[in-house]
Amino acid sequence: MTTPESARGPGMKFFIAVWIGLMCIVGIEVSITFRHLPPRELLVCLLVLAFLEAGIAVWYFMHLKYERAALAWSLLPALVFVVFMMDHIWPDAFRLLSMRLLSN
Amino acid sequence: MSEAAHQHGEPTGFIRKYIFSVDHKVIGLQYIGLGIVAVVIGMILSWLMRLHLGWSTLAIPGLEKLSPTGAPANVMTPEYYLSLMTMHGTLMVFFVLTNVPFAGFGNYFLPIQVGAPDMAFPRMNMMSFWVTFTAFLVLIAAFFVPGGPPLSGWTAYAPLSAVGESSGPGEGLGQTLWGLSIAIFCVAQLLGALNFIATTLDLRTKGMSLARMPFSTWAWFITSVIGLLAFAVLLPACILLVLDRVAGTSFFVPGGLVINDRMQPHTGGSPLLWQHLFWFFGHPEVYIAILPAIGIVSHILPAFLRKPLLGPRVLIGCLAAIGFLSYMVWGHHMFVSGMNPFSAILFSVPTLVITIPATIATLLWIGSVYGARIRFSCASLFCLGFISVFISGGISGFFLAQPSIDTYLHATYFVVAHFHFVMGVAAIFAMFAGIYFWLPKMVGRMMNETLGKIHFWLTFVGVYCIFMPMHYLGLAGNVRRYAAFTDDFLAPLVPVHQFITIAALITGAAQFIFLYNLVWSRFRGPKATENPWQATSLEWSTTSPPPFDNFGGRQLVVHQEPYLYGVEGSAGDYVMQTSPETVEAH
Amino acid sequence: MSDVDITTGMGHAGFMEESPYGIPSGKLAMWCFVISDAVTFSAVLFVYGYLRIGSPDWSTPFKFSPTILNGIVMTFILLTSSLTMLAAVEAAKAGRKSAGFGWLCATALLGALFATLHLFEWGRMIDDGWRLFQNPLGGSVHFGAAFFSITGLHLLHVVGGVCALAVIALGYRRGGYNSIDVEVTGIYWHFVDLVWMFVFPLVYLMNAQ
Amino acid sequence: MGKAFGAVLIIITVVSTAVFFFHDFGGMSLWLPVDASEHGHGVDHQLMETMYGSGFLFVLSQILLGLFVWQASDRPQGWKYRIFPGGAKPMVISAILLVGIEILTLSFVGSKVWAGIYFTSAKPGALPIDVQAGQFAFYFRYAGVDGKFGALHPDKIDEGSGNFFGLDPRNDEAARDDIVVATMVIPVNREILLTLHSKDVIHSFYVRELRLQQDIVPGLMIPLHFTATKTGRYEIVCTQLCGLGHYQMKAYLEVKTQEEFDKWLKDQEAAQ
Repeated sequence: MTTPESARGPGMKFFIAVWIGLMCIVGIEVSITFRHLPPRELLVCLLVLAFLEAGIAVWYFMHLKYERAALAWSLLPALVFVVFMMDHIWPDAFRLLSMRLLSN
Repeated sequence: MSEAAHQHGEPTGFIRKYIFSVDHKVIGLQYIGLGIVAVVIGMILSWLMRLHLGWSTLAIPGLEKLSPTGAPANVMTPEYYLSLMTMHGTLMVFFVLTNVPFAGFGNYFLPIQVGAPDMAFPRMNMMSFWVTFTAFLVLIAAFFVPGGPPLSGWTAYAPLSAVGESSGPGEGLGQTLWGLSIAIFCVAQLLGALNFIATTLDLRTKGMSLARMPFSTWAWFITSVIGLLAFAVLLPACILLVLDRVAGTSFFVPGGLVINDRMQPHTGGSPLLWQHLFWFFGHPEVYIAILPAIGIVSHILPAFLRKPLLGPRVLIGCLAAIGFLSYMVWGHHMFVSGMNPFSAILFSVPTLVITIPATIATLLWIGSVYGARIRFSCASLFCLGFISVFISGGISGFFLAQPSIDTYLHATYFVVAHFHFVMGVAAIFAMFAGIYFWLPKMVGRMMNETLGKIHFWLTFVGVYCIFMPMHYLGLAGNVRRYAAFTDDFLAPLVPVHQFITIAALITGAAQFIFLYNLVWSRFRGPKATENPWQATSLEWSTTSPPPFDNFGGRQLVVHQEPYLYGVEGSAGDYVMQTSPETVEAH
Repeated sequence: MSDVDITTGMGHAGFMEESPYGIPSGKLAMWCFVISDAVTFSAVLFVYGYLRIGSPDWSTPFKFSPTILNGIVMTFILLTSSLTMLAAVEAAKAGRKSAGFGWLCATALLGALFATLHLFEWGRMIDDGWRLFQNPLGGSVHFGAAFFSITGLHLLHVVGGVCALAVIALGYRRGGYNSIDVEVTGIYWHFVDLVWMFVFPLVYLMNAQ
Repeated sequence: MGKAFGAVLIIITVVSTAVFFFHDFGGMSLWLPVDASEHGHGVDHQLMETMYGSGFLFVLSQILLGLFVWQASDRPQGWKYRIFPGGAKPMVISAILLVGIEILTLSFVGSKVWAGIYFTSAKPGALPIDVQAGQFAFYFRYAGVDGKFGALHPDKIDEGSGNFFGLDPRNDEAARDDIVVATMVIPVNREILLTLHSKDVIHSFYVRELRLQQDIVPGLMIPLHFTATKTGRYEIVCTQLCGLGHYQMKAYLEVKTQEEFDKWLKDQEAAQ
């Protein structure tokens, strides 16, 4: 029993290229870590790279690219939306800094 | 990985057939049965609580046997009151409101309504139930451990729930069991949600396009999507809570706490973090309870109005909108929690916006009742009752959605009235409607209508007597979760509580009429025909009860919209979904 | 009817409505699980972020050698295991059974190697005095809690994945599982890899000295 | 059956609404107590607006439902059903318009009221009072003559010797003259700035007459400011589940005139 639609992958050569690309991103991540940026800038850089990496993994490794577009359009917005809503906890995290009981 | 539905034949042994069954119908009944056990326990707990609230020194015979420490000389202690309250909330929210309308009816009827022989993953389905059952046992075990059940409420706010026994009896092993039970429950719900989604999308029979799915199927589908994302947050939250309790971490516990004159070892955590995680799940959970109820009522109502509902697409859109918005509003539980006050506005606006789809749905129901010739039966009465209590409960949401009013009404009986009406009673009414409507299909016997109508009237008037006065108490500032009302301003309100208690006792007793009716009808009720209500959806195109593979080897083909009532059909004033005849528009 | 695998969404066009995504149910369920699990991991990472923002005395103890270096090796192993998984899926699709089995075993072995290295890492940290509730450097105790719970949750997924891979590999060779099952397992395995792509920068690199 | 349902529903609606109107029953008031704070009228106003708006919707929808069910009960066999005039469209439009306008106004006005209480900070002359909540009592601290609060040391908290806040008067000069009392006494018409903290679990500070509620979260110092406008004695109760004694956890708030307050404060300082 074969699935014709997901059968048309690009072949291993392409995946090896993607794999090399991902390793390069990991290399970049490590190298900027040791350039001792301020934590906030480092976090932004790392997050951008991590999302890039994850995007590549979802798109090619997990074959989302080779499925119908409807699948990606159903799954990814749901995840993005939920993670976006979770961001509403940050204002309270930052308040901790100024409102902590002094004795802690 | 992929499990073939129905490669396996019909099992013959008792255990494979009724206990570890992979048949979605048996599993659905198991969920409903578990829900009935939980609801009976939960209701008895609420009786005990109500008695204590009305007469706080009352001796309740036999209570000492249940808990010698919780009720010495049969008089409930304040801490035991809180324990019962916690267990009442947890049982009702998780094991009744989530289990019955969603997992119970959903399991039984979702595959049938889309014309499938079983769920997409029958073995995983069986696992979901037994994991749920395990969660139930773990929770009930809390009654029998030293210290008794936890007393921190179904919301288990840290640090009360996280620091262990020193903060109160029941906060020992009982609270740990609570955390474990809920974590296990999350796993079961996640598995169940996967199954529902795959079944709805993949196993629809020929002609059952998404647009032709009944409201109930839509509601179960949308609910499973909500559950998939919401329980995924509660699961790690409960695990972290248990870690705080048993492994010494401090996720939710700040430093410098002195409890019972003892310095706590924790440092640096945040109690608000637990509330955020809990309510991130908790608010969608409210819709996990109520959306299937809305779906069930919308499914049953047309069969008794003998006309289709107004704007079916709009109604489904409302369900989806409510599901979507449910993730944007969890902070309205936390207006006065010490959350950043700017966030309050951010959460308040979408909360108020939810009233728009909810109002549209309500108006659609009311508008559908207009101009109908209603067939009054227990099922339709409970549907109409549902609309009424849904309005009553929804209206108070206007108040609680606004932080400026919530600052007065938060944690009062106004809130208790609100969520009991809109989530508890409304969903319970839908369950009753579902049982009166579907029991003929599930067991092949009709229920007794006279007993059912007595049950309806007592329940309908009863819930208003119980919960309407709570609004007034809330406006008077009556604080919830109090074991007794000793404050100067609360003492004069006790007569109202006594009235509520009496109403609760009577209403609760009326439920035994229902249980009797259920058991009696199961064995002695008149035999049900294939389609006793002259309804149109696929579950009425098979025998009552349906055979193992639902349709006896037939592969149904769907030709019609789901609710063709009040038309000229070959069978009468309705056209079945499977009927190939052409129907003229009304 | 009864001998057709109706969950694959194929081979019964005459009986069923087509799935909107045109994929087998198992794959759809796996995708849904992945999304749900991603939310779980996000929640834990958000907890980590929340506590870290709220703790001015956060420790950043990781040196390039050995911890970060070890992390790089682990990342390399996990990424490579994704590649072997892809090879297994390609082989299974082409019907090359023994090759598929071999690649699956390779993936499982790499996963096991990753878990072993990770446990060594844990052992080293525990030797240094790190606990769920204890920070040997005197900074915020949340470091240990966050580190062990996040990596622990991930490790649990890796171990579960290795077990699943082993079961699938054996079943595939015997014929109990088909190429779709291999592909579905692949989605899970790549997801475990994907989570690591966040864990490595956020938990390791952000805590480098 | 339909007539019965309609009638019962309408009776329920009328009775429920009537109780809101006639909320005084022989000394038992089922309504908000007198408002004794500066911001309270905003809250009350908002509540009344909501009461009228949503009360209208409540009565309208319940009575319509009851009416339609009543009508539906004695229709002849073979009745051809009628569709609501206009179908679903008027429903959707009226819901969006009616509810939309209501929630728009409510959230605009309500946000202002909320912002007035919680977005602002206390004016410089406000009287600072420190509140420590614990299982199951509130304690209040005034800065004393020096106008400074002593530092808090949780490890020094000792209920037995009356050190509820964990002060260290031996080493901490600012702590020596701090006044710690179990009843909160404040002057009328002067802004009060509370700093709320808890020594164990979450509690909540709730005074009905002040229209104020704020959780007291352990580990946080939460500011809360208000001005009382009526003298009197009010109850402060805990509204966040805090353990077995939750229902008993309370304190009194005494709002006095400025002169009475000054005298009270002097007496307290002398007793220190």
